Amino acid sequence: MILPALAPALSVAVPLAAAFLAVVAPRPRLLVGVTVPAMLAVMALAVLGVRQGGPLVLAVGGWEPPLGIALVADGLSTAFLVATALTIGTVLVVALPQFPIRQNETRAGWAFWPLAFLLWAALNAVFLSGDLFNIYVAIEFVTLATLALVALEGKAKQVEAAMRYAMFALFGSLAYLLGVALLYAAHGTLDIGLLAQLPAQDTASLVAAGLITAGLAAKTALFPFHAWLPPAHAGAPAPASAMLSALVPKASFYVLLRFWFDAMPEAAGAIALQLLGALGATAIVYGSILAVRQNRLKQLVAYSTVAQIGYLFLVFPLAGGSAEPQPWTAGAWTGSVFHAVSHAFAKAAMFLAVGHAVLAAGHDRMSAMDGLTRRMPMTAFALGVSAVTLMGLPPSGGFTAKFLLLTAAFASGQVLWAAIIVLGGVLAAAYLFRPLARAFLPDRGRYGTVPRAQQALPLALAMLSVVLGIVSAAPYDFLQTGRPAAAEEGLE
Amino acid sequence: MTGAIFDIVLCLLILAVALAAILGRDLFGSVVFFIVYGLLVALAWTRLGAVDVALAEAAIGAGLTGVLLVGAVARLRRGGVVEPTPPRPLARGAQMGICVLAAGLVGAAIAGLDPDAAGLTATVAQNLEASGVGNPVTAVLLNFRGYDTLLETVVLLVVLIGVWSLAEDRYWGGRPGLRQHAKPGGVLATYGRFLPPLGLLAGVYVVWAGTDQPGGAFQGGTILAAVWLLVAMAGLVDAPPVTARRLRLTIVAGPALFLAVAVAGIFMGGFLHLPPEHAKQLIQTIEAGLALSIAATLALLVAGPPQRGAR
Amino acid sequence: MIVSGPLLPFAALALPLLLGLLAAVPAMRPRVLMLLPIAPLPALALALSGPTGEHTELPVLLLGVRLGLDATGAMFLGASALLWALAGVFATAYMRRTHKREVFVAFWCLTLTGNLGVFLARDAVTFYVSFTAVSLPAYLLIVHDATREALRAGRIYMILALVGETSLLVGLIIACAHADSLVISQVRDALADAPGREAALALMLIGLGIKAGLVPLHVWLPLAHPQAPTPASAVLSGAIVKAGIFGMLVLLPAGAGMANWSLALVAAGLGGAYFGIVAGLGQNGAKAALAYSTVSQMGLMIAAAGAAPLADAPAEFAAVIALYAVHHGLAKGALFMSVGVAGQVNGRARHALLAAVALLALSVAGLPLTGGAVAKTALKSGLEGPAATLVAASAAGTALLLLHVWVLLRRSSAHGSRPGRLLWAPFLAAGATALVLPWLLAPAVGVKASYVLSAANLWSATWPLLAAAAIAAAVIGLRIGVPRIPAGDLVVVAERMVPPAVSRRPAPSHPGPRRGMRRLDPIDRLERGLRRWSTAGPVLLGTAVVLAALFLA
Amino acid sequence: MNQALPLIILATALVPSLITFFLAEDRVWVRNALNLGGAVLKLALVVFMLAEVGRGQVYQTEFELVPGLSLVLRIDALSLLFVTLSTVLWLLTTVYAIAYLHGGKNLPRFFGFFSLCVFATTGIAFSGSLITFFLFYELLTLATWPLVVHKGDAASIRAGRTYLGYTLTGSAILLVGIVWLESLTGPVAFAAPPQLAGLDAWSLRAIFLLLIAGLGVKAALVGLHVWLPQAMVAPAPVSALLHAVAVVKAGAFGIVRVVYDIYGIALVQEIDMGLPLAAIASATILFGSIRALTQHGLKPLLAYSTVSQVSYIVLGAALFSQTAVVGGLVHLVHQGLMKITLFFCAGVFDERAGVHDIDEIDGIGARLPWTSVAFTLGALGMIGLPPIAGFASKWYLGTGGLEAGQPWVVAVLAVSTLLNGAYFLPVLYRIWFREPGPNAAAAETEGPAMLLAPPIATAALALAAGLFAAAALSPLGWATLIVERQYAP
Amino acid sequence: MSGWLLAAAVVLLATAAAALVRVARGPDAADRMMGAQLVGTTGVAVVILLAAHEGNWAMLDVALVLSLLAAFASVAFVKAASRDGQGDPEEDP
Amino acid sequence: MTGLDTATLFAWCGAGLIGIGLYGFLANRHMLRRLVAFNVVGSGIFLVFGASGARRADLGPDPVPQALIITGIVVALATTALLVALVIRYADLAGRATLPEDEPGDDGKE
Repeated sequence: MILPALAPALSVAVPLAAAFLAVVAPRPRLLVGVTVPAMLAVMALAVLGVRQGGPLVLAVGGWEPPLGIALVADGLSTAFLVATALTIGTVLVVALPQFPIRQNETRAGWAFWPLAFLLWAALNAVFLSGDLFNIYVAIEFVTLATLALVALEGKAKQVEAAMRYAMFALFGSLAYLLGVALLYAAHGTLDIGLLAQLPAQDTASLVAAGLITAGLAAKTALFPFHAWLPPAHAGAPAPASAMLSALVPKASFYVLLRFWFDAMPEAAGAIALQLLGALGATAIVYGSILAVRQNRLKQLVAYSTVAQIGYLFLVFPLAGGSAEPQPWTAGAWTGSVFHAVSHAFAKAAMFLAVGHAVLAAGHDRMSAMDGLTRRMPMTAFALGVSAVTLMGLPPSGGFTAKFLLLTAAFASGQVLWAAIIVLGGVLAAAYLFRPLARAFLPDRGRYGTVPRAQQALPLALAMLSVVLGIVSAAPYDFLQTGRPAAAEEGLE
Repeated sequence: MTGAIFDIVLCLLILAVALAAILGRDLFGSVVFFIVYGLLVALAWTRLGAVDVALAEAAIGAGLTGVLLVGAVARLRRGGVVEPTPPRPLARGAQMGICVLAAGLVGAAIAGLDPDAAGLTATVAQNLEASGVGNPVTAVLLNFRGYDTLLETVVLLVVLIGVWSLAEDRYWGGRPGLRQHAKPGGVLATYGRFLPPLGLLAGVYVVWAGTDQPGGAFQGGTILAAVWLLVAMAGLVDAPPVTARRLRLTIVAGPALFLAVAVAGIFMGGFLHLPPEHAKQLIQTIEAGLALSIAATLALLVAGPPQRGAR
Repeated sequence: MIVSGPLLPFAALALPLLLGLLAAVPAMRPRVLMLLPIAPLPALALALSGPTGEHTELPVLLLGVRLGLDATGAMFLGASALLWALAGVFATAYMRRTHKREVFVAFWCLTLTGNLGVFLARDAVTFYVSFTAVSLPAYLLIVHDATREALRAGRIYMILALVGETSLLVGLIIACAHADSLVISQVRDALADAPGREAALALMLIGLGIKAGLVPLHVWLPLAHPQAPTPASAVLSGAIVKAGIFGMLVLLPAGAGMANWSLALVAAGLGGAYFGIVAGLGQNGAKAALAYSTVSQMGLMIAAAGAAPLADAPAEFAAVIALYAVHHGLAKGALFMSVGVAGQVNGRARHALLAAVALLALSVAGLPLTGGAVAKTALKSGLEGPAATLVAASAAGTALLLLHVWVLLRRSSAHGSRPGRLLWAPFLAAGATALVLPWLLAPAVGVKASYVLSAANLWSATWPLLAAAAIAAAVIGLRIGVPRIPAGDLVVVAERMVPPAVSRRPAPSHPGPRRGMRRLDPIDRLERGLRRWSTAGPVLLGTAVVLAALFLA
Repeated sequence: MNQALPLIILATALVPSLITFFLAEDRVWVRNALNLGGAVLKLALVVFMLAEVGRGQVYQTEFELVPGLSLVLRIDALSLLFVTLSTVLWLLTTVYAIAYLHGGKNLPRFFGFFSLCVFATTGIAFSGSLITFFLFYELLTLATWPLVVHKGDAASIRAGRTYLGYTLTGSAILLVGIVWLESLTGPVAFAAPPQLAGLDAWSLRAIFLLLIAGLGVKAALVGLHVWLPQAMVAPAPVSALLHAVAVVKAGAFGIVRVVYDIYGIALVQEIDMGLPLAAIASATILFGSIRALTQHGLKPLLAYSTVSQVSYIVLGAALFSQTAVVGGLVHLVHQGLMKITLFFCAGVFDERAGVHDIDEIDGIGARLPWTSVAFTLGALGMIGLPPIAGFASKWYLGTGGLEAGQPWVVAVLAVSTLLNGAYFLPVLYRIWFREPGPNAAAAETEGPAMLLAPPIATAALALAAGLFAAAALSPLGWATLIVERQYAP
Repeated sequence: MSGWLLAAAVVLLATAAAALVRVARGPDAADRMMGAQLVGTTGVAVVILLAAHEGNWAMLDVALVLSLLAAFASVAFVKAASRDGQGDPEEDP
Repeated sequence: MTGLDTATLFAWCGAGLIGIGLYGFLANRHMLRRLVAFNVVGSGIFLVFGASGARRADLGPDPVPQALIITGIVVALATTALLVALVIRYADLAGRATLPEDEPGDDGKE
């Protein structure tokens, strides 16, 4: 049983090592070829370990909290780790031909690889951390790697987008850090597990909660702090966009989830939770409306992320705010995680597929989609399948998520959120319709193409989001690993 | 009593300088105020007895950040970038109001804190022996919470890659920053010859002392970086090309070493586990490696992305 | 077992259907007309073998087909089958040169099946199916010549037939729902006190009345009968319309509760009888006039059928009406055929034809000693009071109308060259049967020859003829012009008055391709504002403050 | 075997679908063999199952996805009614589509989605719980859309947008209803209807309305029907699929399930929802007919006719009468047979003579006699003329309406019949009695057997279904069996 | 004793405040920088006083770093003031 | 923390710095000014953090916050370095050091 216990450490160490190698000896093919399988193996270890032995808790350096930092791999973090591994793994393979290193190393061709590996390590660090300050470092790590990836294309627009992102991200970091400082001042520990056991009704803790929530909301691009996201994600190269849109906002959301459900489950006031829910709901509607209005493919997909992030925040009014777990709490909580994970797969698939369409067409106007079903059927199919998840249609993880959230909304009598969830699906159809419909048009003009093997990858990723909907029982149970027992019962 | 007066005066000064840095009409003036501000904050840390932090603030907060900003201002000014007009009073009022509110909340939070909470001081003291070092801050940094520090060093690496990736494509493979030159035998050049040995000594000392006294790889590394930058500014050395294998090894060495120790720890009791009997040597090794990489990385960060032809 | 009970009723329906399908076989095409006389033969045999006590059941077909034959039905069936057979023979000659003979034959057979099915059906669904089968395929017979007039007639026929079918269906459904049975006799009995009786009766009567030419639902009849090829006109007027009467006889429940309906039907029937005469006299074409004569005659039968429910012995009275129908069917069939024959013959043969037609006409008008007299006397026996008188008096009109037909026929010219014998033979056979058969059947329906030949009855049969002669003489002598009435009377008025009610509007042009969604500037502005850090930053900080405040609250 | 059989039957459609997607365009034979093979195999299995279910066997498979979300496959007599229809028609439509689309573009995509549609339809039929039903219902929406936009011209895209707009909104509403209901009762299985009696009547009404509105989109209830006529731009086999095999049927089938297997008709009456539903269905019947009357195009006419006809099924379900529900259920099959015939024929008219509008159909009967005969049979059946199938449905519906104490239903049927006649007969008239117009004159001879056989087969089936309605295995017999077994009091 | 040291430190701080006026007023960039240097020097002195006051000689390291970095900042300033940003004001004619 | 001991005073000073810095971060348009402000907020936070760890004068300052602050300072430096590079690159490309939406004349058009 020592092997599974290694998994948390290795899931940070392996990509870090890969990043170091990528800096020194840029051989992407080799690195990807070794790292991705290795990470998948580590993930398998983690999943096995968590399934058999419950949450894996690793006190780094042998120092128990509060002195040391604990790495915690419970169901939730393992789920995010696995989703990250699958997504980034695929993205890296897709990126291979797009960031080649031949005789002469190029700027982007070199920089992409260490940045991608570092982002991977950073995300894993976030998902594993059981310490709020360590999370701060990891989140900053994510932010900085993201910034670099956003600006990777190096044109004024992208640099501008990166700077704008930086404003929000920096503010978020500051607010979060201040919150952490206040929490430490109040409680003398930053360990999530220990914080959970302490009363948290003092001023400092509550101010900290407000700051942390707002800061992370800004990083997650919750409406109305979302405006940085579309230009940033749309401007990056497609494989980078895939990682950014699929995973990066999830990292800060994950922390929010940890904070509200694990660290300070009793601190939340009902009105504040409703406020967060309302912002999420607005994000769904507003992001969708803007997505409909976009004329660029990548912008559209990016605005879709704004909308989809809104769903995540519905978990707060639906599952938060009570020490006594309600029967629907587990459903709502799991639903939001399902949404996060399936959205990760689907959004990454969509960005990659759109990227392929854009590569073939040479531009990212809507007409890049023309005749896609005929020219690049697999890409078109990948888009379609990921659209299914984004719309929350069965059979997909998106649907399972939406179903769970909806059930919770009705069970808890919060019908307004139910209405929004449903409306969001319809709106998603509205904005995804345009590109998908164009795929059926006859193609005009000259288009290149992308090798079939490359096209297959986004499709595989998209199918993952569907598989998550079809075989959702096992992930559901898995996610409950390490949750408080009362919440596991679910809605009868 | 005098202590209180000193504290109050220092606080007021800090606040005033901060205001000046924020509100100053002239950007350059703001940056200068910021450097002063860093210096005063370092005083505050000293006053609070947090010498390690004071060192870091002095080296990094006031020093390196200030240099970065000064360079940037100069660069923008040369680029002919105009200063924007200040915001409308109405917007300013609203912004100010909300900031006052925020500060008030923080103040309220501080007021509500338990005056006798001791934090982890005692716990650290209890475990100091097992950490292998005498400086409790270093013990926390490199042992108890070494994982934070590992990530932190990698953050520097990320940023360096990010800065480099902002180069123009045509300059890839070239050397970071602009070629510096100085009047041979002039004040600058002389300065560049004089100061380095002193700085080098100070840097190595701060790193070495860090295990048992205030100091450590970050503070020391920063000093080393400053030294190298000084020499470079004096036109005496030039940065190697960004593609140079040795350069890259240097920037990666520290974090890689740290990671290697961390992973090796798995076989000795757990991730990042430093056996107490070897802890001191291990920490010193790590600190040395880190100082090297940090120095190189910080220096390169200040130098900026390659801005000269490849070869 | 698919069929239980006697096979012959089933065969009577199956054979024409099969032959109809056979007509579609290309190899059959040259001799396809030969099928026509054969098709009704099993039915004829069945009718001759008399009413069957048992029912034939085919539980698999439709909702369970149930066939049977009583005395009334046997008469209807026999006469119809005979007429269809004779008309079939007539058609073999008459249709020889026409195009699309196979279509004609196929639909002839289909119509025939339906016509026979109506008489054999003992369950509501089979009845309805048969009724439809006789209505709709008949359309093909009517429009066979595909002239404008034929098509117009067909269209009007179709509309009315469809209305009729629907009404009948709904009426039957109401009746069956109450009866909880499909067996007609039970449905009829249940209908007597069914909750929706009035509606059911009204609807069924509309359906049946359209078929039977009940004024004012008769309008299709004077249009369609003349337009159809002569053999088709013969069966239309002689056999098909009888389906309506038969339906009334089997479906109208008996009993005092029917008094109002009875009165209404009698009134409508008699009104129709006289209207038919008047309108017929206004016609220029022999077939149109004959068609109006059918309207008139059907009016009499409808009146009788209306009276039947109140009769002391409704079943016996039904048989009497059947007798009348038998005579009228054969006679009218023969008369229509005569029009066909007249188109072919000249000289002496034409005189002979005119003589035969005159005799038949008089028979229809009830000339004593003819079959018509038997039928009419028998019919009157069941009626009372003014109705009986009116029926009797209508004979004068009938005589006048048929005189008009005779005159028109005499004036018409022969132009055809069809083989005479095959035209003559069925005409003569039908005519002869019409004259003779009622005498043979009269005892079976309880009408004794002595009764027919009683002085009172003889007189009541004779005076209308004398009156008719007098009127005719007066008209001819005084040269009184009879106002012309367009065939189809009411429908012509309707056509003029009502602009095409259901005209096809031009297809709504598709809305033009929607231009990109209108830029909603406020949203753009909002998004821009949210992107502006100097706005978004304070909002963000404000959110943190508000959240903290909310937590603290 | 009992566990696996539903899955195997589902696989007969799913597997060919998935393989087809990845076949190269030119592997025509493989593609055809796969699709036809799947269809034939499925037919065989369904026939086997008919016998088994006829004997009282019930198949059930279940697995849980997440708490409250179980996939339940359950085959009862009602499932089998729907599935038999779709299976038979799938086979014929596949044959037809192969001939119709011969040499066209994007065929792997087309046939892939086509089979996927059938998979979804089968799933709908097999659904043993409300949520399972929803899963397949959504899948059907998705699988159909690519078919609607298959041609890829502006009109198709527009139609696709409308289609998605309506159906997805409908699904969303349906989902709300489902989740609301299940939040009150827990998972809803058809086999064991939830105990609703104690619940608040207004909630039940609201949920009922949500469910019906959601299903009503596919069933093309008036107001929600707009997508259907627009979707006519799709190729003829797709129209057949939309109108006869899958989509509108799924909606109607769902309504039957809701009324009978979830609420129970008695409860529906009790909360006063039966009459409104019947009224809406009736309004749809009349509306569709009236709209059909004013259409120029042949396919729009057929589409509005479907709008009208499908509501017969709904009407049957809404009436508190066993006879009516028999009528409604049997119309599920009857309408399918007749309407598919019409669409097949319309496709042939288009393909062979370029006929789109009714004006262009003049005299086509002379050139394409067999097609025209089939079309005529279908049209007459739609009018409700005996002995074609439509008549039996009407008979039962009418009788059922009276049984339920709603005599006005009969009037609706009557008016609808007349209107049906009014729009179909002029078409028949033009086909047979007008002089051949330019289209007829230019028409090719009747096409390959694969194009001709399906309409003739379906026309014959429609005729047989009416003619042998009383037989035990006729649709009517089966519908009666369903009602006796499942819905008898 | 210790109070005296702190009092001296307060006086030094006041001096620094005076230097700040120069930083604020300018008028030249060089004036500002020189003001900053003055504050830096004062700061070093204050640190030394504090170290003495606390008896914590490790604090002297802070003074050391401050003085080193102050020198570094002034070099950077000089570079920034040169015409091309990479040269030496002394080179300029 | 009550009473005006050194730690509390510096903590409040930190709160004041946070307020001042935030204002600069929000109100300024020039990216470098924002960076300055960002660093001011950062050190304000550190001051709060550190001062609150120095409440017990008898025990000396808590080493854990100190370590965390050092880490924070490095991270802030790293962030500043990347941002400076971005601003310079942006100025090279676009000729300004402000985001377009922050330009006074910007009326919301792309």
